[in-house]
Amino acid sequence: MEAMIQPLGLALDGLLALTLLWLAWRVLASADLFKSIVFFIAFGLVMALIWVRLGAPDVALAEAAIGAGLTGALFLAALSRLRQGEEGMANGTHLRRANGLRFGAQAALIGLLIALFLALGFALLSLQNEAPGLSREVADMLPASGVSNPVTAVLLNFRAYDTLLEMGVLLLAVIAAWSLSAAPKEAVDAPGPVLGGFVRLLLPPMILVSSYLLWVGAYAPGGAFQAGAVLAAAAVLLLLSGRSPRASGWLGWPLRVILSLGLAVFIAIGLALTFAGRLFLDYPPDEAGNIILVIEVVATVSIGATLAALFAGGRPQQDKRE
Amino acid sequence: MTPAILYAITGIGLFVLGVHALTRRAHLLNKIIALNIMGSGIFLVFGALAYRTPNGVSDPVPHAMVITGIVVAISATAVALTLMLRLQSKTGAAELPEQSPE
Amino acid sequence: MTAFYLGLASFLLITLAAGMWRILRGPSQADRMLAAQLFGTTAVAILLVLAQAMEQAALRDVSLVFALLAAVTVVAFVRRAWPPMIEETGEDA
Amino acid sequence: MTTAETALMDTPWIIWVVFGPVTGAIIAFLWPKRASLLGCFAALVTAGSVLLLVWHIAEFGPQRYLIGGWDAPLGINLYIDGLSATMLLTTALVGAGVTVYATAYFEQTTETDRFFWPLWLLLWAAMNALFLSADVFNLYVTLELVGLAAVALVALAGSRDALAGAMRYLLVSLLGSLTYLLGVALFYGDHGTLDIGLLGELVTPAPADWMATGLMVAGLLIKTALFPLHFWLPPAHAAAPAPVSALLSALVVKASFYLLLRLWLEVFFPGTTPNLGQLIGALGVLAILWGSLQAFCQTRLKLLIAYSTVAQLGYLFLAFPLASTPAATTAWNGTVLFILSHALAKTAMFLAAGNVLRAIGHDRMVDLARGATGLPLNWATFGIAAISIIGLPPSAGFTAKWLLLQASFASGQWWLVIPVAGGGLLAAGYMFKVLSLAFVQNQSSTAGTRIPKRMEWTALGFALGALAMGFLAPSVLDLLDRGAPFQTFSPGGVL
Amino acid sequence: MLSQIATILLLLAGAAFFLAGTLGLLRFPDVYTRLHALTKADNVGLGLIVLGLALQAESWTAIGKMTLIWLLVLIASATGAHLVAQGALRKKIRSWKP
Repeated sequence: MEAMIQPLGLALDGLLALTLLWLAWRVLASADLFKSIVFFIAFGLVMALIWVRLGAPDVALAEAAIGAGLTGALFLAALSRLRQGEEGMANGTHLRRANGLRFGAQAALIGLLIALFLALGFALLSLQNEAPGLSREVADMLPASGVSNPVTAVLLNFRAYDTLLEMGVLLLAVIAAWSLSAAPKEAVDAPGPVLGGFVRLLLPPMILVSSYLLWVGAYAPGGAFQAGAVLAAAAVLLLLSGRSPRASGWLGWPLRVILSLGLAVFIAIGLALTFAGRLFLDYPPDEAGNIILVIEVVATVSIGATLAALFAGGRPQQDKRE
Repeated sequence: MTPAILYAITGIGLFVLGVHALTRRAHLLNKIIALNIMGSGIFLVFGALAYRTPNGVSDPVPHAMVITGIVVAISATAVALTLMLRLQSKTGAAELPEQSPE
Repeated sequence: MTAFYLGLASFLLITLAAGMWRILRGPSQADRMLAAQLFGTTAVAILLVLAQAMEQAALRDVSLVFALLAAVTVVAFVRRAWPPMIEETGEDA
Repeated sequence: MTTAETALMDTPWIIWVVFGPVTGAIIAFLWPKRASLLGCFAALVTAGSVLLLVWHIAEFGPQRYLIGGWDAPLGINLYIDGLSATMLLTTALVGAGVTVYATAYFEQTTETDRFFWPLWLLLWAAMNALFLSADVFNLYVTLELVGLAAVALVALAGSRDALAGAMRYLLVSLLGSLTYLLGVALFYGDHGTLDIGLLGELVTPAPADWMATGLMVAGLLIKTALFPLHFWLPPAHAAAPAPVSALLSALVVKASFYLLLRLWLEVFFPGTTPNLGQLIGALGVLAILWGSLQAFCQTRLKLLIAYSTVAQLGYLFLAFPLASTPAATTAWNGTVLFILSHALAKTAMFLAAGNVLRAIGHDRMVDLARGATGLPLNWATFGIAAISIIGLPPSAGFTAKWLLLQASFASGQWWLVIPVAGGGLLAAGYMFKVLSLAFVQNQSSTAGTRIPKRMEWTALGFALGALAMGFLAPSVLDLLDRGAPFQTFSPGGVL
Repeated sequence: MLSQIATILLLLAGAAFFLAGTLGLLRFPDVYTRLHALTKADNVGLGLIVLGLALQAESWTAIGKMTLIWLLVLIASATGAHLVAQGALRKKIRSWKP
């Protein structure tokens, strides 16, 4: 029975890889946008399963929360606004299936891409079959990092500068989205009893799961990004159910504070360490765990708010009053 | 054909499919989805190459990079979607207008 | 035992792939929305089985997130893909 | 030394240079009503810390900063040498001037104009982070930051062309970044490190490194808009608001070129054969010809200047064929000096075009004359900036082209003389076309609307700066060879 | 050994229900019946799988977590089915007539 594991595992991997490629082809080739989005959500799901098979539960969590969940909801919201835009326009230009490349150019492009694929494949095959990468260095330095989950250690201690800049990307995305358009008023009717009840029932466990993922991130797969994404999913559920958050006063400057809080606290901690004579983001070893926890808590709230604001699609109406 | 190589080849397959769709499809939503698929392909290459560690516990650094990449990808996608909708409200079509021939 | 789990996971994946065929052919948009249901339950099942097969308890957290996110996707489908005022009738609804 | 001096000495300016503008952006985002005031203050702080950092580098040589205290393969290093210092200086110079111009340009702020300040400060921080970082994945994140901020700034103009240009720019920018990222994946898969210095030592002419080099070069060429891949640049740069056009042409495009140069010098070099350099050089020559021709037959002023950028970008790539010759250092010095001179001159031109647009409401060159007499200072600025673009002495453009000519003669590749000199002639062609249209016709000119004096004076300041840079060239070159960025070429290096 | 046999049997039963659900999804003539098949079969299937795995689970918390997951999926599926069916009715999708 045990000898069967290796081939069966490979069979499962082969099946996953084939399903992924088939899904990608279906997403990119289908004419109907709605079908593309549904296949894209399936693509995100199979991608999460592959991350599980590649021994990356952290990434599977992130892909499940962000890739399959939020990105799907984001695309669906965009599609519905796209359709409203087209309804508003009498002469809905027909969807050009492909820009008019002559047959010759089309064949040349496909030939070029196949050559690129073969070259990349050859380059990949030329790599050694066994490469430790940086796993040994991470394992050696893990005790000094303040957390025992290696991925969280890399994200928030060894390469904390990357995560800091990435929080900057999130804030930049919100500012860009707000500079581009105001949040469209969703013509959606009141949620029915079932949906209203469902949302009320599901919000507490979602917030609970989010804080659980945040807490568990220190020693097992989880962390700020996954927790933030689940928090954002809760906010998206609220937005979808049509009930704008009762405390709509929140949508003025308090929302802006929450959005930029994660980045601001991260920078403040880094700079405070430089004033204390240490290098930027160089946590003293014994308090590293606590500092990382503080950063993660603030980051989770900030990421949740940011992803929800990106789903809303523009600056809130309350913004005009200032 | 170890799982690492299998998934790495799948990754570059996704990348090439994405590039093809990005250049061939006219609708902006398809182009944005194509970019997402290209990104997933590259992250898959990262993850697959990280699975080649001798002791079976895959290398955490590419995992951290992929998580960072996923968050950057959703940020870029959100901005692209907002820009697409704004362009549609201005020009009536969610497609890039014909550029004046050079 | 692990081999049995992997076999079961592969079988569930095949049912998932078969279900996706319905998305492709599904005449009405509602059929395509069934996909979110399909993904929710099957993916959770696969992940729970893999958690046991690969002895990684963390995979249960992944399936927990999946269970929650499938809910969001379903609501997103219904509330966004079907704007109430568009009266589509017949097969192409 | 007094406590002030010690404080001055050991505060990590390298960190303030990146997180000064980020903090400014956050505060400007939180307090939109006072955004322009906060923007100016943040610009002051950032320019100040850049000057202090560059002074520190000039005094004590290159500096390596370990973020989080973790050294190379695991942690991320910041490294600053002459090349990064010069790019930081250029960004600070252009950035400070454009900030002053923007306070006047965005005077009557509509609701979305207030977003200029957080976006611009984040763009500045991202470029500073890009010039300092020595980690290839970190450079990917900075490239994304620069790309997204630039796209949002272009879309601020809100017109149909601006939105279409911004959308095309976003798609191309993401394609470039993802191609670059795939190169990073291959390099990491092969060598297990992300640090530029360590990678430089490990790179061998193996197939994986070849593909990684090709992908990264292709990705960065897309983002630098080299000739065949330049289609996205003119619409985006022309349709953007004036200060944004200046920032894009002067700085953003140069940021990805800097990254290509840094990787070419320290990572790619041993692994690539000279003919990749020849190919890039040939594309540079084509860029000069095609850009100049297109500029010549444009009917709108800002599009002409944008195509002039496409042409001048060609100059930056002429030094690549000389990379493996003993004259490489002179060629690279000429290239970086060209970046500085083009940045100043092109900013002056775009700001001048912005003034014309703001004064007479359009930039159709055919009837520019109507506004010409109303803006004498503006057209003087345009003329002075044209001197540096054409490359006439005493401008820095001339010194840069002179260095390139010297290098081409010394290395025996004399054919480079034709594009360098020819490019100047072609540039003269379209510049004089603009000036003639602006001055010669003498119909009755209706003076356009009044524009704030600040806008014209900052544009003139940049034009004079481009000339003055000609005289300051020796000190720039002296700063440039701190840490000998171009010395990595070993004369007998095996290729 | 006994628990292993029980687990295998339960998991096989669960798999059978999943198969039934998918067959129902593919074969049934209209949305409502497909919804019916999918929601019922898959949830029971998941329940059986959770039960089977619970026998092998290493700790009570794992069992508790799996049951919580099953309950959440139950709620989500039920709501989803209701919403889709309500939407389909509002869109006047005709149900199948023999």
